[in-house]
Amino acid sequence: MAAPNLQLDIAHMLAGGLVLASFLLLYQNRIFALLKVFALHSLLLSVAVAWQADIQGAPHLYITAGIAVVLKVLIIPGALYQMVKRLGIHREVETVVGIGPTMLAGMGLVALSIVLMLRVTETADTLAREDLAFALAVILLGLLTMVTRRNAISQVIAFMSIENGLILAATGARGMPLVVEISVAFSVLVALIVIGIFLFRIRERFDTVDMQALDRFSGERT
Amino acid sequence: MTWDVAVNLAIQGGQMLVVLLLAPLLTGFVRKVKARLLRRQGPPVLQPYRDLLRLLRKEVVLADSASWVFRVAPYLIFAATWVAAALVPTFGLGLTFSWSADLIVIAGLLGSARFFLALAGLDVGTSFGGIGSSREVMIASLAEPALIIVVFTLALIAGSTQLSTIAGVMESGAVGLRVSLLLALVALIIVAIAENGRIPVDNPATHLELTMVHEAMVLEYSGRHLALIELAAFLKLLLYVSVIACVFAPWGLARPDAAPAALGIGLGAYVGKLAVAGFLLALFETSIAKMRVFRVPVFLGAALMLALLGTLLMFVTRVR
Amino acid sequence: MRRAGRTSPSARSLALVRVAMPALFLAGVAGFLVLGILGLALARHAGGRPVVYGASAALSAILCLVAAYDLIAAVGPSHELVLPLGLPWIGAHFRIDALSAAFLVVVNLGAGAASLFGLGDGRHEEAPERVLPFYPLFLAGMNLVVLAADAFTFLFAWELMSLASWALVLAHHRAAGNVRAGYVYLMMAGFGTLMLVLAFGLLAGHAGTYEFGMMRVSAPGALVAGAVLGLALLGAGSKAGLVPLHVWLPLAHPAAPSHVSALMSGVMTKVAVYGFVRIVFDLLGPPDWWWSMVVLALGGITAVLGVLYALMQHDLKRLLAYHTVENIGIIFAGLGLALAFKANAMPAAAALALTGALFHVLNHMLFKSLLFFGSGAVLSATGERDMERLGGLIGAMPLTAFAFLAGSLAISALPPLNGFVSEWLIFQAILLSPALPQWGLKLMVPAIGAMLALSAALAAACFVKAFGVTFLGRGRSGAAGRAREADRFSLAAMLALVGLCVLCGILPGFVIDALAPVAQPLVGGHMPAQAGIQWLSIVPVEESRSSYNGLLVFLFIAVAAWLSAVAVHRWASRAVRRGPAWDCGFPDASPATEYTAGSFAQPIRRVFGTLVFRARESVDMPAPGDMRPARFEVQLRDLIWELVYVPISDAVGAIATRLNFVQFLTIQRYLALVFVSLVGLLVALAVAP
Amino acid sequence: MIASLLDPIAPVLLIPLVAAGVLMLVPSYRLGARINIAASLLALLAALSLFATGPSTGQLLLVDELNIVFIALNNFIGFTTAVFSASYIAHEVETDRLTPRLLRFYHAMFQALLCTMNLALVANNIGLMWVAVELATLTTIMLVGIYATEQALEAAWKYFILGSVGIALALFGTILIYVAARPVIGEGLDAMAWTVLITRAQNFDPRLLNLAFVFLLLGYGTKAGLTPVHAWLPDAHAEGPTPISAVLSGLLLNVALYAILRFKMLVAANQNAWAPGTLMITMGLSSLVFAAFMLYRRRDIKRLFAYSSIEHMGIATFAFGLGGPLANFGGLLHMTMHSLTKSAIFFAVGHVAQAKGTQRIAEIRGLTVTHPVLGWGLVLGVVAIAGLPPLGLFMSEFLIISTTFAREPWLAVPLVGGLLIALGALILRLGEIAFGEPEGPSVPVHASYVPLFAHMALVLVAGIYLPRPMVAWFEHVAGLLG
Repeated sequence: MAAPNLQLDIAHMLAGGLVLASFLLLYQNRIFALLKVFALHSLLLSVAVAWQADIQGAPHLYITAGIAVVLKVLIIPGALYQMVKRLGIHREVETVVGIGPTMLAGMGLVALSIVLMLRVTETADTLAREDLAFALAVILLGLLTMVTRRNAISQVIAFMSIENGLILAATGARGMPLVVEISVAFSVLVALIVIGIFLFRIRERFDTVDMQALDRFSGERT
Repeated sequence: MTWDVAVNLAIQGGQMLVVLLLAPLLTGFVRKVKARLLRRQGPPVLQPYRDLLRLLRKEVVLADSASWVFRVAPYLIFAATWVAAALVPTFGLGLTFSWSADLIVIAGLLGSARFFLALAGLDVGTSFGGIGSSREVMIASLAEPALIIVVFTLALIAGSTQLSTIAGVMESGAVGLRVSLLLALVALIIVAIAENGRIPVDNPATHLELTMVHEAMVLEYSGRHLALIELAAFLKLLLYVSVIACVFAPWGLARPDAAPAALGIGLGAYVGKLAVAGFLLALFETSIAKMRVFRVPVFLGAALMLALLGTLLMFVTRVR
Repeated sequence: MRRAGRTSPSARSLALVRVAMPALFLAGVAGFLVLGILGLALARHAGGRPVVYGASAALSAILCLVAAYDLIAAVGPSHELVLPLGLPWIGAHFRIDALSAAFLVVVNLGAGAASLFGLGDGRHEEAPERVLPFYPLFLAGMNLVVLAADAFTFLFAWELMSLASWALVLAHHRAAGNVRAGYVYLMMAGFGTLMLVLAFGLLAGHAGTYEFGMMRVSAPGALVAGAVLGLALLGAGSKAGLVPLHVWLPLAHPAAPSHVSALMSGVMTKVAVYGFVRIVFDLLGPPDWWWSMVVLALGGITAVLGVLYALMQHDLKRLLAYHTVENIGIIFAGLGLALAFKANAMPAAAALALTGALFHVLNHMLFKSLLFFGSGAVLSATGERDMERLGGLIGAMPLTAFAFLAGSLAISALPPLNGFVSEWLIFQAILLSPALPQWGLKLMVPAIGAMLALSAALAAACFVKAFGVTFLGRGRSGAAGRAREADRFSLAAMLALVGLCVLCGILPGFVIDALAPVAQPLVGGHMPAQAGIQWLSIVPVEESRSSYNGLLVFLFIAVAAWLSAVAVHRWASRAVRRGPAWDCGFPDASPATEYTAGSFAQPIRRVFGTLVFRARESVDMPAPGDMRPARFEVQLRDLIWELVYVPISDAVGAIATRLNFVQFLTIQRYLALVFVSLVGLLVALAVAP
Repeated sequence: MIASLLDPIAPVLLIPLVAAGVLMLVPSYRLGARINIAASLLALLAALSLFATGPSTGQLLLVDELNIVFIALNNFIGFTTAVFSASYIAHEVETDRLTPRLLRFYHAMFQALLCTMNLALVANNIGLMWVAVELATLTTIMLVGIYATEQALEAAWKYFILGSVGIALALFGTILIYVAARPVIGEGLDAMAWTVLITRAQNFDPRLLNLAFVFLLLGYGTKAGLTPVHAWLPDAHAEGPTPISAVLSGLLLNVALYAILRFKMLVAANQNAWAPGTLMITMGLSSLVFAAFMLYRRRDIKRLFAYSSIEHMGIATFAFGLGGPLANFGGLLHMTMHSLTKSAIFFAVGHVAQAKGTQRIAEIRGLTVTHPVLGWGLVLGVVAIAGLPPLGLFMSEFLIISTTFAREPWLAVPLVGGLLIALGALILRLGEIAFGEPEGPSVPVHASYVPLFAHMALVLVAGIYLPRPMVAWFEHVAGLLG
């Protein structure tokens, strides 16, 4: 057994924290809390990315971290917060499945992603493989959150937590060209625009952002 | 050479005349025997000839709605039946034109005649004609397969569908007694009864509307047309008797190159066979009641089954 | 017969012919395509009909003559013409051998007659713009199928033919039921094509050798060959109308314009037979004996069921369509026999059976086209296809009636017409079956013989009905009374076919000889040459066994009829008096008392219907004094439709309905779908070794 | 960057990009439509010029045998759709379904979409390709929602959520590929370049490749509309403007499938990885069979054909999954022919919906009577899409089916079954729509039939005769695909 590697341990801790935050997202059923947890999620991501920047000696990752902080910790949660307030959306988020089973499923997903990644990436270096395992866990948990939420805003938040997982994976993959970071940031940006347009339009049309109202109009119902 | 041809042609012509002349006699004989069996006096044996002659002299009353089919049909029916009858060996084998048609063709010719008869039944557009036609084709549709299977059995034994050849093989005695033959005989008799509209399938003597088949079809015919159709019916009966006789009782048939004496023997034997067959037919008809029309399929189905059974048993007995 | 071994000028010119032959026919096909475009351009123009039909008739006649020359002069297999079309690395192969030539004769003869009929009858067409463009296309497709020498070109042409005829079926799409007919038709066609694609896929193997030439030399294993046979039966059978794949025929054939019905029934089903023969006899290699059991059984069942269905119909064209099913059954029975003999190395017998089947192909084309023309003429004259509303047309349409009568006699297999000859040949082949070593076949073939005989007898019954009810008796409706004789082109087409029916019936030897080079390569033998036999008889195997002389039988009947007529008129009364029908003394019966198609079929329905159709009759007889009319109802059920197609359609419908919920899920559910499939795959990865 | 501007590939990207910018500023929708057509035509010419310049490989951009025909196809259909769009849009303005302001946005987005799709096709970098596909998705989301009806918004939202998730999965897969490549190739752009990846793929960690392929297949498969991740597709097709439906079915699905193909080649190049074929076969067949059944209960004509797109994407995916020269050839041909045919069908359907004022199948009857040209055009299109000759899809289906049956007979059963079921549904609806007694209101349409019949003519010609160079290309690529 090699000597404990503090750098790696911290990286793992941050990534693990991200997974934990994902669990919190999965668990939250009130929308403001959800927003706050998401901000925390993004903050953890930024720190993780910054830490990677440090240990990989890749300064451009600081930019990524910065973008994440500005956008995902401040602007997006803030904007959504305002929007929720203005639109007067129900504070309670209805979940489709009960919390208990959801958490159990989340545990299963984390286990699955760890098993997969550890089995799969034997040749890759430790950092990459464990980061990837956590990133996969975050993605799967995000998906699970999306599946279990009805509210459009909580879906968007869950989706952005998936993107956080992706960023984590991308940064873990050492030396991945900037292309990916830009694209991640860019996608977040565009997503925000889309959400803005959509949520307002949806709200305009339907007086709600509860997806059940929307589903009534899914194709060929009428 | 030419002499041979002339003789053969003469024999063929003789055959045509013989069947034409003997056919009414056979019917008259059957009628007479039937009457005697019923302890009636009965009409003279020659009565059918008189009937025919009288009919020929009478004028034809044509229904207004009758078309040319109605007028042409009797001649075609008569011609087809006559040709078929002329191709069946009666008193001698080796008819000049026997090779132009085998047993299947003979069945086909009878089918052609029936086709026109059934059409004639429909032509005037009366309900009775329709009854007769529809029943006739129903009966034929069952009788024909049975006949074909009988032919099949015979062809299996003789290796040919030519009646002359079959008769020759049968007469040679190489065949022996076979259960298949017995079954085929029974089937053929049933077919013959059905095809000729005899009791129990049809009653040639009745005009009771709901039971008649053949008579219903010819209801609208009169005069010379009726005469031809009647004659065709006589010929058909004779034909079936001849077929049965030449296949199952080929004794006395004159060989192709036989002396005139043999021909005479053959003719005598033939008349004898006709008499026996006529007697048996009359006996059978008097001892049985006519069945309902819709029992007929069962009767004919039995023929079909027997014929098939005969064929299958043929295979069994062939394996030594 | 061609003499080999010396390069005489004629041999050299023959070689030239062999090169030119495919190109010639392709030029013909191109001509049809041009006509199709012309038809599109002239669709609404008055000149469109004469141009398209006239040119089609001329072109078909030329092609027919060329094909006949190819066959009779025994030109032999042509050179393979390869065009850079179709599958790119293979190209489009075209080749004419004796089999193709024979079918080209059939196709173009039928096409010529149909074009001639269309030339006249087409003037009654209310939607020429839906017929003229597709008609030449249909002809082109049928020709191409026969010319094709690789799988892709074959199937391409096959579907082109289906598609063109589908469009023609939909020409009268506004009439009730025709859209459905088109649907069922195209579905069955699509099914058949897919089956053939599979069959060719098996024949081509891994490497994808789609040329017929390559398939011919490769010998598939027993299992594969069996599968190809099954697929060919499904594929070609669905086009030809083998039971239970026949369901589209009685729907689609009546829906099309009459001359197209004639083509579809008379010619297109033959192209399907060609496909079957090509695959099974030519490409597939030596057969197994059990194949013949399958083909025979299907053929026999098809023949009997086809005619039974026909008997129950009162729509004239539908009745004819069901008869096509019957005749296809007869043809397949013949082909099955040929397979049995071929599998047991009995080339003479196999040639006899195959020749019988192919002869029947020609015959059926002749008389079925003729009958459809007749029904078309009746339809044009009266606007009716329902026999229950017809009757007595023989007065107004004597020539049509005569032609229909001749066709009826021919299809009923009555001597001395052509239908009898081919069935007689098949019977002769059946009679050779005892020599087969397999017990299964020994026992089965006689039963098939019985079925064929049954179907022939029932066919006669059915055509007594069809002709009798339509043309004889008295008119059952006003429409029947207003009928006029068909125009001269239609009549010319019909009478020409009558002539051919008679010719093929009384001089069958020529046809048999012409078919000899067809049988030779397919079964390794051919029937004895008939040309030299005295009196133009035909002899299937040897003279002592059986022989038939249609000419003499025809002459005998003619002479006997003539003699009797002369004699009767000379020596007996000639007097004729017209009067009302006697009818056992019932006076003044109205036409309503006539026997109808339904009542005519009643005895046969009683015999077979309860079993085959689950027929139920119900009589509602009012009590005396009740003024209600009595009602008699017959219920027939189409068991094949109910047992095969309805369940399939129901199952598809049920699954579609069940699955349809997927269209209406919430976004969560859709996400869940994504999620579940992702997790499923990941789990699979995790547990995989 | 300067060098890449001079690159022959650049025009296909720059022309639409510039056009998008210009169109944003053009107020008149008529002028916009004309500029749209002109720009598409220019892009088409630029794409065709690539044939002249031949393959070229840059660090980011790439033209090789695989994508060159897709680029040409992309811009050709882009051009014809622009032509169709001009006549379609006019009617939409007349009926007040769209405002000129929205049309400005529409035209700009149209060009942006073409640009991003071109980018996805020419990208030599898996990351760049991903970005392009993502952008293409976003632009189409905008376009799908443009009518802003309840249904359109719902469809767009669904498209957005599902598309984003799909694209996220694809990104993860892309990262995994990079992770797999890095130990072999080293860090940097090379580890994301197709041209490099494919040559070194045999040394990658096979298990990582497996995992990556799962994500990529599901991710890009979402874009390609494969079951069970297809759900956005029918509604997005049905509720957006018809030109967009045509582009979606004709182009975007192809682009996504193209991406899958690229990755399939990569994974297949590694002998130790899972054969990617099994997964593709499974998804392809399930798409085919599922979509075939779904066709029966469709009430909306555009949704009907959207499901048919799923079906055909399934067939192509299946063919590529099966592999081998014949199947790959068939698959490529199928993709091409499907693009042409399906966009042609949407051209027809767009006018049909305008003529009848509805997209409900039940209210469209007897089209060949009321609108003969349109009706027969639709008949031709449906006949083609049903895989009947003499049209091009017959050839591809023939190849796929026959080679499947020769190699994997059991797979042919669902394949043929699915095709038959789909044929049944399509012909059933076609019979109702095109034939029979016409019903309901119908207005004459001033349609431009040129795009419709140009496509059908191409499909017809391809069904009969494939030009030598094209065949050589297909064969070459089919060989590459393994």
